[in-house]
Amino acid sequence: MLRIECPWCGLRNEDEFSYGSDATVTRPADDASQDDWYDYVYTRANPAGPHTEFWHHVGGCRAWLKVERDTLTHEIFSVEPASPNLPAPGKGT
Amino acid sequence: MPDANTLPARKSPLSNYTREHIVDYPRVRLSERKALTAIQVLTFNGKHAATAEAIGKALGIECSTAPGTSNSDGKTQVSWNGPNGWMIVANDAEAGFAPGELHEKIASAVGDLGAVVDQSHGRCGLRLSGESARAVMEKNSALDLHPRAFGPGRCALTSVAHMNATVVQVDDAPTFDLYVARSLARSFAHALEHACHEFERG
Amino acid sequence: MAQEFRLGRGGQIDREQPVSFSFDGKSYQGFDGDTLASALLANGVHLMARSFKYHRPRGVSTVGSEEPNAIVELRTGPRKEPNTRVTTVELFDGLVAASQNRWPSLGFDVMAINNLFSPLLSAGFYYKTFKWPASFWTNVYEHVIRRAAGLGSATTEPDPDFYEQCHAHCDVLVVGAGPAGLSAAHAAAQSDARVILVDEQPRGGGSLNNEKLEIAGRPGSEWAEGILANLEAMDNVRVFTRTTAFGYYDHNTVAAIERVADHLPVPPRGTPRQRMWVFYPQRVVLASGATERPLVFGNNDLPGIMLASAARAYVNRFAVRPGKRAVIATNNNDAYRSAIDLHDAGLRVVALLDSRAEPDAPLAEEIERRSIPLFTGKTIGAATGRKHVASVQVVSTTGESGAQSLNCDLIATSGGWNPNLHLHSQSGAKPKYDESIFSFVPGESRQAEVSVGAAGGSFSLKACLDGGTAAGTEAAILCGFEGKKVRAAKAGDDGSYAIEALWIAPTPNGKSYKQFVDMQNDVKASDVELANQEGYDSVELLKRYTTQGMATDQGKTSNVNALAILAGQRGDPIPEVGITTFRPPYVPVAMGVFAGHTVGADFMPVRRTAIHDWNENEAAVFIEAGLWLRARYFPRSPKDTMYDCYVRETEATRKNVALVDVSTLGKIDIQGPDAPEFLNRLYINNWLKLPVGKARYGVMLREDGMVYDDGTTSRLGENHFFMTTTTANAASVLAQMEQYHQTEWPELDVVFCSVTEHWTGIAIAGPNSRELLEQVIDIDISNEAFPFMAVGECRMNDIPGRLFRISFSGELAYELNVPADYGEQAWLELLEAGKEMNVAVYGTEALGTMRIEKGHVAGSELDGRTTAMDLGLEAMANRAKHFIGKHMSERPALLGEGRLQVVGLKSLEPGRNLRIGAHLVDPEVELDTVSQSQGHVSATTYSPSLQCGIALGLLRDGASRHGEQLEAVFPLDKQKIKVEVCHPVFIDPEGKLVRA
Amino acid sequence: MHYSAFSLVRQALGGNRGWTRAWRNPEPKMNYDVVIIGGGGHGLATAYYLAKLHGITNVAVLEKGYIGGGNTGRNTTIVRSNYMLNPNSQFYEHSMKLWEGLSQDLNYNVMFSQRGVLNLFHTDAQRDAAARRGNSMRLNGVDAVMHDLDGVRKLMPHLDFSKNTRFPILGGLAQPRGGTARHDAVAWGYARAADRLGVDIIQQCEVIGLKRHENRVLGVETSRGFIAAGRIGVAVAGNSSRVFGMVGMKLPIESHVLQAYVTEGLKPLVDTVCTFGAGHFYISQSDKGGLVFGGDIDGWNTYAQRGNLPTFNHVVAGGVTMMPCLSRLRILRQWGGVMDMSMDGSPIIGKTPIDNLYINGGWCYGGFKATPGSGWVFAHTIANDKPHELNAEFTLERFREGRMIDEKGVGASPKSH
Ligand SMILES: Cc1cc2nc3c(=O)[nH]c(=O)nc-3n(C[C@H](O)[C@H](O)[C@H](O)COP(=O)(O)OP(=O)(O)OC[C@H]3O[C@@H](n4cnc5c(N)ncnc54)[C@H](O)[C@@H]3O)c2cc1C
Ligand SMILES: NC(=O)c1ccc[n+]([C@@H]2O[C@H](COP(=O)([O-])OP(=O)(O)OC[C@H]3O[C@@H](n4cnc5c(N)ncnc54)[C@H](O)[C@@H]3O)[C@@H](O)[C@H]2O)c1
Ligand SMILES: Cc1cc2nc3c(=O)[nH]c(=O)nc-3n(C[C@H](O)[C@H](O)[C@H](O)COP(=O)(O)O)c2cc1C
Ligand SMILES: [Zn+2]
Repeated sequence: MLRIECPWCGLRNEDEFSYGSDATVTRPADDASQDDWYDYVYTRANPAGPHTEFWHHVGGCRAWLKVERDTLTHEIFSVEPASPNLPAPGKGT
Repeated sequence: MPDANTLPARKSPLSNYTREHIVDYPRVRLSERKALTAIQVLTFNGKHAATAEAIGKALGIECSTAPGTSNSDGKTQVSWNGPNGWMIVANDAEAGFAPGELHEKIASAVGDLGAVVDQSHGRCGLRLSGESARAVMEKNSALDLHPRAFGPGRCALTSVAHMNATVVQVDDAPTFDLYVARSLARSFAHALEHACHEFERG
Repeated sequence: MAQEFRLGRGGQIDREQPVSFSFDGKSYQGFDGDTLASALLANGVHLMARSFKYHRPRGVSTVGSEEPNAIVELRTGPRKEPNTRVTTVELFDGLVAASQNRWPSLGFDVMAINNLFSPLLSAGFYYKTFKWPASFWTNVYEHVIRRAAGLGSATTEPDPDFYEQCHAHCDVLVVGAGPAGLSAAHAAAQSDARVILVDEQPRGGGSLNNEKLEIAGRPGSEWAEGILANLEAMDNVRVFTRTTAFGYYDHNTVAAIERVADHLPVPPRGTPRQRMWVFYPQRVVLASGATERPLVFGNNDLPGIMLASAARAYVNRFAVRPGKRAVIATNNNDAYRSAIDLHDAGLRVVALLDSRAEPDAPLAEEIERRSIPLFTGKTIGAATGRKHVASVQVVSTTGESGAQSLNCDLIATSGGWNPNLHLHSQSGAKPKYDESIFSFVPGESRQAEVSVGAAGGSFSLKACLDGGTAAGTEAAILCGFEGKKVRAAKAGDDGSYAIEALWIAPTPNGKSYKQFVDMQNDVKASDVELANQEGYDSVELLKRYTTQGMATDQGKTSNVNALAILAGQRGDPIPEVGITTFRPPYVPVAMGVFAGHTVGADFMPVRRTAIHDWNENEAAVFIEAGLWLRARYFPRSPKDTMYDCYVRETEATRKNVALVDVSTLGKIDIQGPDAPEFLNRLYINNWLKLPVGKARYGVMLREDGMVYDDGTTSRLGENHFFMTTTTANAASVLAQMEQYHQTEWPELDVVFCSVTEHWTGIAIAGPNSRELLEQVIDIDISNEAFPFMAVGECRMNDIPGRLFRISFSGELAYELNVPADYGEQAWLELLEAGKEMNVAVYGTEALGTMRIEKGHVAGSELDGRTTAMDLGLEAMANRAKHFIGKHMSERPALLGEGRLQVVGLKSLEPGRNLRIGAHLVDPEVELDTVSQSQGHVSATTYSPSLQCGIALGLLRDGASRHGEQLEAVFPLDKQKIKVEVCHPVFIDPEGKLVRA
Repeated sequence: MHYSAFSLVRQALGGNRGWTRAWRNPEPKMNYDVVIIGGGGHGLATAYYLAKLHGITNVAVLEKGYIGGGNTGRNTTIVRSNYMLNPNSQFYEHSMKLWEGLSQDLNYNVMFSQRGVLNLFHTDAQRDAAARRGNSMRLNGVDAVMHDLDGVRKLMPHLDFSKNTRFPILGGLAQPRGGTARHDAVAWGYARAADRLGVDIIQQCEVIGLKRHENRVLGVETSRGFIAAGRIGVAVAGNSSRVFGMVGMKLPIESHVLQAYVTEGLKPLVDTVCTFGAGHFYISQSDKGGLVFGGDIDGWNTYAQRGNLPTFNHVVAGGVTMMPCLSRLRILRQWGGVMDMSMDGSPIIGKTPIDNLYINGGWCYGGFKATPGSGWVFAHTIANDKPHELNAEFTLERFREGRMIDEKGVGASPKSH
């Protein structure tokens, strides 16, 4: 059972989250080439080891999280909000 | 603001349970809290603290930006409801609000700091209480509800009986208020009721 | 005579509580505290089962969940449990058990004939034959093999009991309540940590219940009871007995199964039979003990042959005499205890065979004092006997021939001890080989766990108590508590272990015997040799070729022996050969436990609209839409078919006015200064200039350019929008909006949330819908004041709501949203208001009919493979702006020829309707000949308006093929029907009606 | 040595001392005409067909562990060709035909058992989808039968047919020629047959690098040294991204875990392969008597060959709901395999942008049934440096061009296929 430490909700079970996608691919600009868009939508590094990915706390606070996780051991190194504009946990802005 | 005496009566999602309590055992009790007003607030970029303050002032109840906290004056509950918002819940009659009054109050306090959305008819409120309440929750939720980890004034958005729900601890009895989507109310109540059976004979 | 083999005194049984039970139809008596195994032995029953392949007679050989041999069918009828270990079954009154995998009877099993053909049935024999003729495999050979294989037979009835899944958090989880585990739990608890202690046995104490060991000057089991009493009294401790931790999963979660009611005839009302616990500890202390392994010699599978520790456990714990004349064979000190305990209990120990040249002096004295014949450098070469061991052939380990024979009815052997590494290994750690105990021990921890006691490879009682205590305190400290000094309980040193390897015994006079390694799967030492000889020479290949370790016991007593024998064959050191992977569950676990209570009717929750009860009372027929139940059609009389209903409901709508419940549509409230820009990126069409008080139809793509979802979105205020989505995608659309907002465009100042649940949606459709509404709505809804796509706040009688002038049916229509607690009321008031006009209601079937007539694409056309162009929606797209999916939708193959495009289809055969799933082919193709389908029928109905069968379909290059005649074929039912391809909009193409 | 009932008897009389190795255990040579990376069913089958049909026998199969230890050795062994889209339907049907003669062809009993595959449906929408699929199967010459409730009852008498279960069964789409096979035997049979034609099967030999000059591969760096190769075929399933990463290529593939489970051995209970339509669950019974079942992938990238609890629970809940009498049967073992999930759920078999380097991957959870066909077309592709018409559409380039082969229609989301 993966347990992901949501910055807002704390440690929660895997089944409260849904996996999003590889968080290292960056969405190209509107005027980028078709090749860039192809890479963004279709190709993945798919590393065996540390992997940065998006998870959605859909069964909880509904925040999207950027999670750094090892795909060999499943160890989680870091979890942070995907959005810089959501109020940081604890202090409101 | 619609006025009380013309509004039709509200038909709650669990109106099919005719008993006063869904479960009424020596050490655990489960009941629906009908006709609640539930106002969701979502704050715009950079307006979080300001909104919290405004709501706090308007209601005279602390509106905390600390995740997983819930404050109440015994009638109106102001619960953290995600990174940029709260859910404010009251039973108008108990809290002495005219229909729509709470909504108005919050809307005018929040102004354009955020969005104020009426969820009153979209949420079903249940109250689970008694010595065995934790044991019942243990069967349906992975939250750590041990006094060392949770308690009155705490709330959580989590999955209960495989359905998205909000859990608010009200007191040390312990008493938990549970909120779930209206359309799921019967399945939700059914799951909790089932989990209570073991404690029928105390 | 009853319980002939019960000892006069002692044991943890309650002689005041006789319990009667039956095995293979014969009834017996045992005592409360017995297992089925001990009770059968007490009655002199040793033959309990037949083996998997050779159907050899088998009896009980262990006292625990590692039992390979004695497995039976427990209980009867819907509660029957095949393959149940007699050693783990607590006796209860009326228990019924039966032997399995034998015919006609346990005593006389014809399949035992296999025994004679065993050379033919060597490892993997089935790979080498049964190939001709090909057709024979499934129908003949396999048929026979299948009936022969398998063990017990399952019930075919539903389970009358229920199961549940629970969660519990703690600081320290201790697995195993033997001396090590009790000490650990005690120490951790003293430091105020929240402790959970689990043990699979009905009572704590572990091996102390089986041994005559003393702790703190009293019998170990009494000491254990004392500690347990203390623990149970502390409110920071939870003790679970009858609870087996079966899986160590990621992020330090441990799953366990609690046998809540298996020791009772049936579970008490409201109580589950078993429950799964998921534990969330900070630290785990594994004190799961060790499992003894048998010696490997000829006929070592006969009833009457058991582990040395088992033999003394039956004597000490159950006061049962497993035999009268015992031969004990060992390669270590531990089995000396068995000789002593058996002797002291009054059994005749015929001989103690120690394969080692030099026995441990003090122990040897003990043996001598009891004048038990001790033979060193000797072991058992083979046993003899038919259904029970009758004698042994003693051989010298140095292998020189000449064997001496001894009569006996009990053989107790110890080949050494294997620490229980299962959970440690499941946690991701790699066990390592320890030369000093000739077994594998825990390796470096990968998760927050530590193994102590025998599980950690330290076999002395003192080490278990000390190690457990230290580990408990340490665990508490690691959880952030200040460790409280706790003194470990004192125990006399129970001597050393001093094992010397003996993996396989020399056979007497070089004769060949069946030397079993894996008893349950009938894998012999010779099978291991054969596998190696044929190149299946790694542990994993060996396992799969011979099936060693793959039976219900997962090789708990056989794995190490097997790999050691393989190592011998290969001439490699054991660590190089390695060990197969430990997998959950540690013991087999009933499927019901994993399913929990979400089965049958409760498999998934049900979503109901506010009008559900009314629909039900109207005898509506429902249809599943995701988790929702939607009214599909409304029979007016029992003989009404679906066809009658949807035709009637459609006509009522087209000619007059009717209501439909559309509450299930997804509804999302969107607010903020950047809301318009956000929508503009989400949808392919324009949103910046939508006026307040207006709705607009929108289409969304996936990033790969395929159409994702559609719906109308309204502008309620400058910065306030209200979006509707399809019922199916409601949740995923919201999730996707949140993803783009939070991961891609956080700078956009906009918020949104689902309000699906708050609103009940009612569509009022038909030429007379305005006339009906005008009676109840407080706003001017004339065409001028409230034109097509207008949106406004309103009151319906006393109910506050929102009115939308939108239409899915293609008729003049409105959609009214009211708060859900008023939903049913609003519905009733509308029906009341429409009574004179005799307003009708309709369900999803008529809804579908009308959307097809109107050519609205929906789920069956939005199948994830179609682009906006394929669906004729491209004209909406504004490719000058940016929107999700824009670029990938411009890939060459998606713009080129050969795409499936939406078309209308008309049946050219009066009275015959099209069928969904039919394929579109050129006329006159022979059915069942390979041919390229040109497309398929996606949605069909009889059209009351056109008075013929119509459909929507996806046809290759369909947009340019209107007027063509094709055939819609349905080979599954050998049907074909002529169709004409046409424009998908069948009625009112200019959309006059909706604007009327 | 030829296997037959006769050889079995003769050896038995000789105390089974005469059996020889099923395949040699050779030291790797300096160089090979073709090196196949991956000793699973696909790699071994490719080597076999290269030698048998294309006369290329100087071939090595390099396996980092033991042969068949990958997904071939951990799959639920369902063999079927019941696809909807033409390229899939035709490719898998070709594979099915090879299965039908495989034991004889290999002189090794792979226990291919055509006990039928039944897909249940529970809603009209599902029935419609099944009809569309069944009809296109029939149009492609594949056997398909639509069953009503009674038809289903005959095949699987112990399902929950009641109306008060959450998603009552309406019927099922069956492929009678579908079934199961003995997974390990497939690897071993191909290995033995390939070995007899001269192929070197080299276990415990991990490829750790690809040597390349300009746009051409020259050989492989392995844990046992460098091995030169004229052509290199990669058939490493869940590890595809790792191997192609060695030449700096990113693939339209993600690695996800799929779990499988087996119960204690039982007398015959489940006679056909059956899949639940209202949840993720499919089941069959092995010849040893264990009920082998599986469900959905866990849904997040991983290279660990083990699964987790939530999926486990969900899968079994589906199983007990479909077939209530499973409730008291005990699960013996849970394991997992690393799935090469492609971006459209269909395989990628063909050339790569790099000369002499060929890809065979993206099999998702459906590649066991493909084993013979996959080896057959991959051998053809490597031998002729161009795809066979059966795999012509399964190119790496199809995503760039917009020619996806997306049975489920869920798009570029590997976790959803
Ligand atoms: C649980 C589960 C259930 C499944 N159920 C089914 C089913 O019912 N029906 C079906 O058709 N399919 C099923 N599949 C899918 C099927 O098993 C696979 O698609 C198929 O077996 C793939 O075969 P393969 O030879 O390509 O890969 P594998 O059998 O995985 O072989 C690849 C080999 O390459 C080796 N390798 C990897 N990297 C290297 C390297 N660098 N150097 C050397 N060797 C390397 C690996 O060790 C492995 O042995 C299932 C899969 C799983 C995991
Ligand atoms: N001298 C020897 O050769 C030798 C060898 C082995 C053991 N021993 C003796 O055995 C004792 C070992 O004590 P210990 O505490 O380490 O082990 P133990 O065997 O006394 O206790 C282990 C307990 O863990 C339970 N258990 C095992 N796996 C479990 C699981 N997955 N879930 C729940 N419960 C589980 C068992 O039922 C048992 O009660 C000592 O007295 C030691 O002297 C001696
Ligand atoms: C079709 C099939 C049937 C299996 N049957 C059994 C079985 O009867 N007993 C068993 O212990 N394992 C069985 N297994 C599981 C294997 O023991 C093993 O777990 C699997 O091959 C994965 O290998 P690993 O666990 O060593 O990683 C079976 C596996 C498959 C694919
Ligand atoms: Zn959260």
